[in-house]
Amino acid sequence: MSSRNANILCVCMLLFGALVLAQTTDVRLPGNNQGYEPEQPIAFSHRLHAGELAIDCMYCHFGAQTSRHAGVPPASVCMNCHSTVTAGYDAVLAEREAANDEGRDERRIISDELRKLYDALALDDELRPVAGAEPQRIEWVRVHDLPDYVYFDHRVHVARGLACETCHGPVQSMERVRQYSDLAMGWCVQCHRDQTVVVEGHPDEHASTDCAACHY
Amino acid sequence: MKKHPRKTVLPPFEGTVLLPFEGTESSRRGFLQLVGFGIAGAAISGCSRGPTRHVVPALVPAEGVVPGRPYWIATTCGGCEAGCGVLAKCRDGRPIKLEGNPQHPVSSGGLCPAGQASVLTLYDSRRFEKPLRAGAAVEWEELDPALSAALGALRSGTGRVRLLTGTTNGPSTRTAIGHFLSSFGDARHVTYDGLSCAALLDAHEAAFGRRALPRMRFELARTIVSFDADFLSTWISPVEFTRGYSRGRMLEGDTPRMSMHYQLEGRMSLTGSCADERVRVAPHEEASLLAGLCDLLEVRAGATRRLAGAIESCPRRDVVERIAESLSDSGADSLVVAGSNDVEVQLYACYANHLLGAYGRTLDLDEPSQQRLGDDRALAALRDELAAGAVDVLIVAGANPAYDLPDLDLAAAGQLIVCAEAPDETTAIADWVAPLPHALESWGDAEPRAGVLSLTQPTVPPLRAGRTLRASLARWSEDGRSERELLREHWREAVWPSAQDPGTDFDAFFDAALERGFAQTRVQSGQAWTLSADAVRPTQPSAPAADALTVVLYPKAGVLDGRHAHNPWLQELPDPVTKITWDNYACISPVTAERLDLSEGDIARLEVEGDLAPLELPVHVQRGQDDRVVAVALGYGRLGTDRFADVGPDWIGARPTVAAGGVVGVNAATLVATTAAGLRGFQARSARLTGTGRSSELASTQEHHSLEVPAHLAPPGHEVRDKDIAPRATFEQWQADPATALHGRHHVSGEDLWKEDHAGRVRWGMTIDLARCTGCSACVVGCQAENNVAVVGKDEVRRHREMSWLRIDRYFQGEGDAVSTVHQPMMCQQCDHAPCEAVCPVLATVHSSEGLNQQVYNRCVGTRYCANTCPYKVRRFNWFDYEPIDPLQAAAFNPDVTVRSRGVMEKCSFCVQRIQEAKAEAKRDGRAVRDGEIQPACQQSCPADAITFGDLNDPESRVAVRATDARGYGVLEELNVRPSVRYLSRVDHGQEEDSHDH
Amino acid sequence: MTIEAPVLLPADEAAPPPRPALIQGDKSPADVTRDICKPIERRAGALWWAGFLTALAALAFGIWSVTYQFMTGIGTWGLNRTVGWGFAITNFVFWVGIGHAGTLISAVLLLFRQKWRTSINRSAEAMTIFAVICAGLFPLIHMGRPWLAYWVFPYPNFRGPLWVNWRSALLWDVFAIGTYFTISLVFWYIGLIPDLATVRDRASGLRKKIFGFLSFGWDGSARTWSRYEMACMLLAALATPLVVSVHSVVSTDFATSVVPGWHTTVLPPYFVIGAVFSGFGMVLTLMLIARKVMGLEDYITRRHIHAMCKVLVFTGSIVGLAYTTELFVAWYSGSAYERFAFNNRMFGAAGWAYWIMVACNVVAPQLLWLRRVRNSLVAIFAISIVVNIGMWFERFVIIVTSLQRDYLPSTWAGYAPSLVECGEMVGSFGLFFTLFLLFCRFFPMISMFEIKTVLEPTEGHGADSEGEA
Amino acid sequence: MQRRLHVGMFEREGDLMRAARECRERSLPIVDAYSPYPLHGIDPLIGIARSRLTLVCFLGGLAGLTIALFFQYWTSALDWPTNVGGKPYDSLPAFLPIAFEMTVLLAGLATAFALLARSRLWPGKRAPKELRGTTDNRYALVVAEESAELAPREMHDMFTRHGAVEAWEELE
Repeated sequence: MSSRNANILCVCMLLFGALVLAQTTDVRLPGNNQGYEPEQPIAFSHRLHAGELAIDCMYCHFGAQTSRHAGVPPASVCMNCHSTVTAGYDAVLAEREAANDEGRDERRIISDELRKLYDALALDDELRPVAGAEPQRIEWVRVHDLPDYVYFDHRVHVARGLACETCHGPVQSMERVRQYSDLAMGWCVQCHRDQTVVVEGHPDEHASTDCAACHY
Repeated sequence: MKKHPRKTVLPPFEGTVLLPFEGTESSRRGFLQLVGFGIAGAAISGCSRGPTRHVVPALVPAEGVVPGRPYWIATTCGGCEAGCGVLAKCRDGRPIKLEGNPQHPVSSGGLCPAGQASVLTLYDSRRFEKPLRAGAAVEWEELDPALSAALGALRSGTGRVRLLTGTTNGPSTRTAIGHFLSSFGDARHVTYDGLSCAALLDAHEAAFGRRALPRMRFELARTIVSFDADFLSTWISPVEFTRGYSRGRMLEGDTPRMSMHYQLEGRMSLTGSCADERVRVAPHEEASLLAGLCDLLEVRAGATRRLAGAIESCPRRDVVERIAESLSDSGADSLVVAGSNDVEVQLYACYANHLLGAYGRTLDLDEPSQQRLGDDRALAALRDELAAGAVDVLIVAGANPAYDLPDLDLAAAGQLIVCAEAPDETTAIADWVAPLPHALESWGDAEPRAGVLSLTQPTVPPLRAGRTLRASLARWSEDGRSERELLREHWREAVWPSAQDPGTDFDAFFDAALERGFAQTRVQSGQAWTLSADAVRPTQPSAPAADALTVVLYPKAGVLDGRHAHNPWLQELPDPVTKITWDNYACISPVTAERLDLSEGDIARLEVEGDLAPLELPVHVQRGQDDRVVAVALGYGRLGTDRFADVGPDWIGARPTVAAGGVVGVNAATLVATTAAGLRGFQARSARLTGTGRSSELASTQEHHSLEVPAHLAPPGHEVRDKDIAPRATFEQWQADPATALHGRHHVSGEDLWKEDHAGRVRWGMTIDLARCTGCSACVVGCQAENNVAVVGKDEVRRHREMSWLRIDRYFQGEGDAVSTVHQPMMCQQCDHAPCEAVCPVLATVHSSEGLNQQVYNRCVGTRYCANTCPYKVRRFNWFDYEPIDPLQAAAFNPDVTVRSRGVMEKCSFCVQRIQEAKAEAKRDGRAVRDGEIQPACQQSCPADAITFGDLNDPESRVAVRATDARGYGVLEELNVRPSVRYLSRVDHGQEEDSHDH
Repeated sequence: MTIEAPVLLPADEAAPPPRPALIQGDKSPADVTRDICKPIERRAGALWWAGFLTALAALAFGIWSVTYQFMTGIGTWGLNRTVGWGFAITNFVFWVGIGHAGTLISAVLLLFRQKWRTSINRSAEAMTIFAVICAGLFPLIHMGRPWLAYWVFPYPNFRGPLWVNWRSALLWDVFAIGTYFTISLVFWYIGLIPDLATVRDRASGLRKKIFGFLSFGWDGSARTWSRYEMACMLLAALATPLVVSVHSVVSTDFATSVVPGWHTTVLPPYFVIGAVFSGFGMVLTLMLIARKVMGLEDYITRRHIHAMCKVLVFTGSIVGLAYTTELFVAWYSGSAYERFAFNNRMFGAAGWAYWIMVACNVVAPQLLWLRRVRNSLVAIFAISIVVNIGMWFERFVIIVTSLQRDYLPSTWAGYAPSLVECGEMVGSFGLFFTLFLLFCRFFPMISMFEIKTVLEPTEGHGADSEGEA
Repeated sequence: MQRRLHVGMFEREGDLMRAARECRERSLPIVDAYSPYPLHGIDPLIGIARSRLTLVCFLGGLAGLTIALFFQYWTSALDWPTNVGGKPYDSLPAFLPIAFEMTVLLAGLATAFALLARSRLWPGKRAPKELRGTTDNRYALVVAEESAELAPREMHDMFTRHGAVEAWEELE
């Protein structure tokens, strides 16, 4: 009798332990990629660009306003600034100091990460095209990847004034972009139920919870 | 195991935008790399985390092109010579869908099945990657100097150069040809059409002294008499004609009109199936009938009696008298057309139109059509030259004479240079092959009608090595300009000065033309056209042997003369009349079938007069066909259609679409006869048909062809299901009471057992006007292209597993001359009380707040319960995974529509992706969706404007107005399923039906 | 180890019973135990092995078919856009129907205190469970994506949460079949416990351990028996409406749709009575085989077989009435589509199936009115097989002929089963007989404790013998 | 406190019943009787009250009905109202089949589990060895003796008198 009770106790403790573990650790179902934070080919810092420099999201991800996809900016957008900015400010200052100390002209400093960008565009140290070299595409790793049967439209959400952070989280503080939300259907639907939409003459309508809003 | 439906095998192409201009080598390679990448990505998708997916943005984006955002490029359809204007819908640098250009003067917005499907040909991996020399791949750098040198040698000498093309109506190309040929001492350009209309042009030459094809204006005709001309499906310019025809049968507005359409024909054509009165005649009777008609018209017009007494020997005098009366009542608002390639027949038709005064009204010679320019007599001359070995260089461009013209000895030419897009019968014997580009990747122009210049511009950088004929000829004449330059220069010199609206700046003019897709030039008008009546002579009635059958060779919608035989969409498109796919066959009438003891699917031997090899092909028993006619479709048995051996799923019960090494159908082009007049005759041979004892099941999408149910099973009074499915009234009945057709239908109470608690703000709905629908099937292919509908192959069609979301139900009633036909497009009716929704256990199909019957592929577990309970049987199940036969053709997938995997149900969604796109754009602009802004693919492609879509809750909307028409009814609405598709009942001049009142 | 009970019984001095004894051969409880445990305690005979290997071969064919279908697609079946259900759902309804006799015998006859049920109720219940297993497989494999079949259960999820469609008759099926299977299993197992204890107490070694585990420590205490009988009564009372509901729910798969020929209110009673009919057909088939193969002629007597024949005649006649009612309702509805559907069912392209159905289900059982037929085991066996075939055709006729010709003539189509479908049908029979033969081999296939209660009294009980089972 | 248990093993149902009746008459408390099948008429002799399984069954059924109806209503009409074929969100008639099935399911399971729990039956439980024959053809009667009031052979004799094939006593 007592051994049976001990058995029951063991099973109960195991179940409780599993429950506690499930609560405290980040247990996710298959398919949930919340927290995905892959390494990118160029260590682009959103903290620096979106946070410190406060560049508007739409400056690079211009597709979000007009298209379904927000898009990853083409390298030419990077070059809008990085045709002049080629290294971090600290490195430039250090070079200036060194140049002052050594009494020579400042040299153009190119940071390791930006070097990769220029390599991709087949530019040399003076940012001139290298003869004979072909530009290479930059293969960024996709962070927010919805299943193929889900159609999410950035432009509608941006047009309705939804802040990027609502879904993407505090990107301005992320060194490397991380998937902030779980992007599960329940998460989408929850917001669609709460959110009201203004349509001409029909003031309080919920955002659509129709299947065909996303699946077709 | 794949868990979820795949959207597309291509990634969303973020940023990979390619300029819609002349592509460079590197950009083309980049495109193909991406295609390859996409396929690799799809093959390994489906795991939970899945493979790492990359985003590859362009280094430098194209101006104005945003990844994921569609854009349209106006260009010209390359599907046939009709030169319809199209808008190519492009996404991420590639065209994915062709839509009719509503502003285009020729096509005004519709697009035929072949045109819709031609986007798939762009992604055909059969197309030449390199020029060929005697079958071996070479570079252009090798071909050009060699040909320049060879041709240069002929320039100095007396060599004979012949250029054989199909109809070439692009002015820039014609100028280039003229320029090229003028550099030789003896050079000639011979034009022919696979589907020849040479007799029509020759007749006008004989009658008016000018070889021209008049512009036909069906919209102005009050009486149309067609002798075997299938003008609504395959004849000359079907989109233009269908639009005109439907405008002539307009039941809306203050002055409703309904033209009277007589069709006299041997086989059962789509046009015949739409006719108000259809008379079966054998081809050899056409001349007598037309002569008799002209005789009667002469009397009525008070003209000189050139054909006096012709009516006496006319076979169907009663019919001809009726037609003559109707024609003369309509006077100049009449149109007599003939499809025959017999000059005599065409001359009588000319004469009849002349007697009626139709020239200048329904027939316009001032702005003649240039959609058929072929000259069979010139062809006959070329044949003789070739036979004599008198041609040094024969250049063939954009034509396949080795298939079309089996009696032309091409090999006898000194050198055979062939310009073609993909391997065919002619390139197989060519000394040199210079690849042509697809119309969607090239620069060009067309002049389908005098004064209408339609531009062709690239929608994608060249995917293959093609170069237009214009550029090739220039290169071989040592002219190194680019294609775009050649075109621009021609337009600057020849088009701009005569343009209707030239402006001051050529660049602005050309850009505007590119944006619209066409430009219009001034044409001389008011020229007096006098008919030299001497050409009209009495006919000598001829009669073939009593028991012989006359072979009628005809093109099928889609495949046409065989040029689209490699296009899987068109091979699987059910013939609008027979509903058979993937085959050609011998159509015979039920009486003939009984006489010959043949039945559907029996393989019969067709032995024709002359020493031609007999053909063996399956029999199709066709109602409404003349008993003396056996009709066989052209365009089959094409080389290279063995590619379809792999189409369709592979499993233990599968029967291949074509046997290994075989081809689709049988080549009937060998039966085209050269008549005494030197013209190609498509209905000139008499033949015998005998059974072989073997049979082969034809792949038909419809098994029961009538609204009549089998008599021994029918409840009394319900032998025909027309009232609940396709009611019909005559024009006179309709004028008396617009709802005549609907009398005697089931009572529709519309009462519910419960209170309705789902009223939405918007309710999407559709109307389909059966009085306008001709059954042309453009919508079927449009839907297939838009919605990534799979091709399943012949065997699956035989098993009734075709995937088309939109089908056209075709019902015959009656026999012989009295066959009446209904074409009824049938797709998901988006019922408000959908029987399918209530039965799905997992909520995979539910109703949206906007009245859509949604099908959620990723939720579907595939019980098929919904399909069973659908009264319309419009739901389609993915029995297998259907892979495209050509991996490259996955690029034609619409990225906005999920590609369904096996085991899920699918169906018409009312093109919800278009609804969502329009709503998104409207939201972005802060406005409501405008009426007419959303057009489903079927509506967009409909040349007859039979389909309307919109918000039924908005009383102002066009669809709501049409839905409240007195003719409106819902198919099977007595089931109280509340369909959102309303049909407007058919109205025509046919036989009056006795309305059985309950 | 068996305990040889000394035979202390005096010679039977009681008057002969008014009816032939339920159990023949003047059995004592010890004889009952010995006879019924014999088949499971000795090595299997050649006949058993022959049957088992045949069933296993059929099952293997079925497993291959299902595997191939899962790998390739539902396209390996003969279905099409018009006929979306064919053999699979026919087999589903057929097997569910087969199951009904078991519940009827164990529950309804228990409530009506029909003592003759005791010889057959155990195996009839086992048959129910195996038939429901076979039935349940078909809705699973008929799915396009069977690996997602768990979506039909309303479990908490991260999709919103997204639940299921409670209005779907297919979901009702899930619950009805699930409940039916669970309750049947519980009822069957509870009935088995005392007998398992009997086997346990006769066994040794591993066998003793296994049966010791399975018998739940049963000791035959009067207190337990008291509750036990109450529980059995309650379960029987629950199972009786349940069995009626299950085939009614299955019939709503058809009756709630708009397909002419399906859309008819007579279907629920029609299906239930058909199920009982087919179930008794199958019970007869199995019992006739089992009594022969397992040597249980004393326990499954002619009296049992006669009783079942009477049920067969009775239910067969009701089935005939249902067919007639259906035709009448179709005519009386005035709906042209309904009338056509039934005309087509009888005289259309698949009319042969209808007439097979009528011949097998309505005509053949009527032969049982004849004493000569009733006395011939061969004839009864043949009729029971015919009834099984007929009832299978009934489902085929309802499902396929209705779908083939519905509203729009343009979509009319035919249906011919494929090899894979046939393989799955054969496989389901293989599974059924495999399970049943294993059951016969390893479990007491007749309820010993219940038989012991219906043994003819061997001595005067006086006032003590009032209570009967 | 220890009790003495007197066990009589019979081979005929009638013998046991007669012995039991005598015990009853002599007010000897019958602890239990063991038999291969239910003995009718023994309950009052032992003093077994009517089982309350009926109540358990009813409560189980009630729970099933309530849960099923509420859950169906909640998911279809409250949590995510979905328009299915134009039917009302609260489609009560359509919820009934499942409500019925759930009623039966929970009632049946409750009854079965209550039976097992109340009778202390569980998988793997060991049965008393001494009473082994009672699952075959023997009937055992167990009588308790609170204090040593009976003569040592009295019970044994009584059992044998009624035809017991074996009789013994043991301490609890």
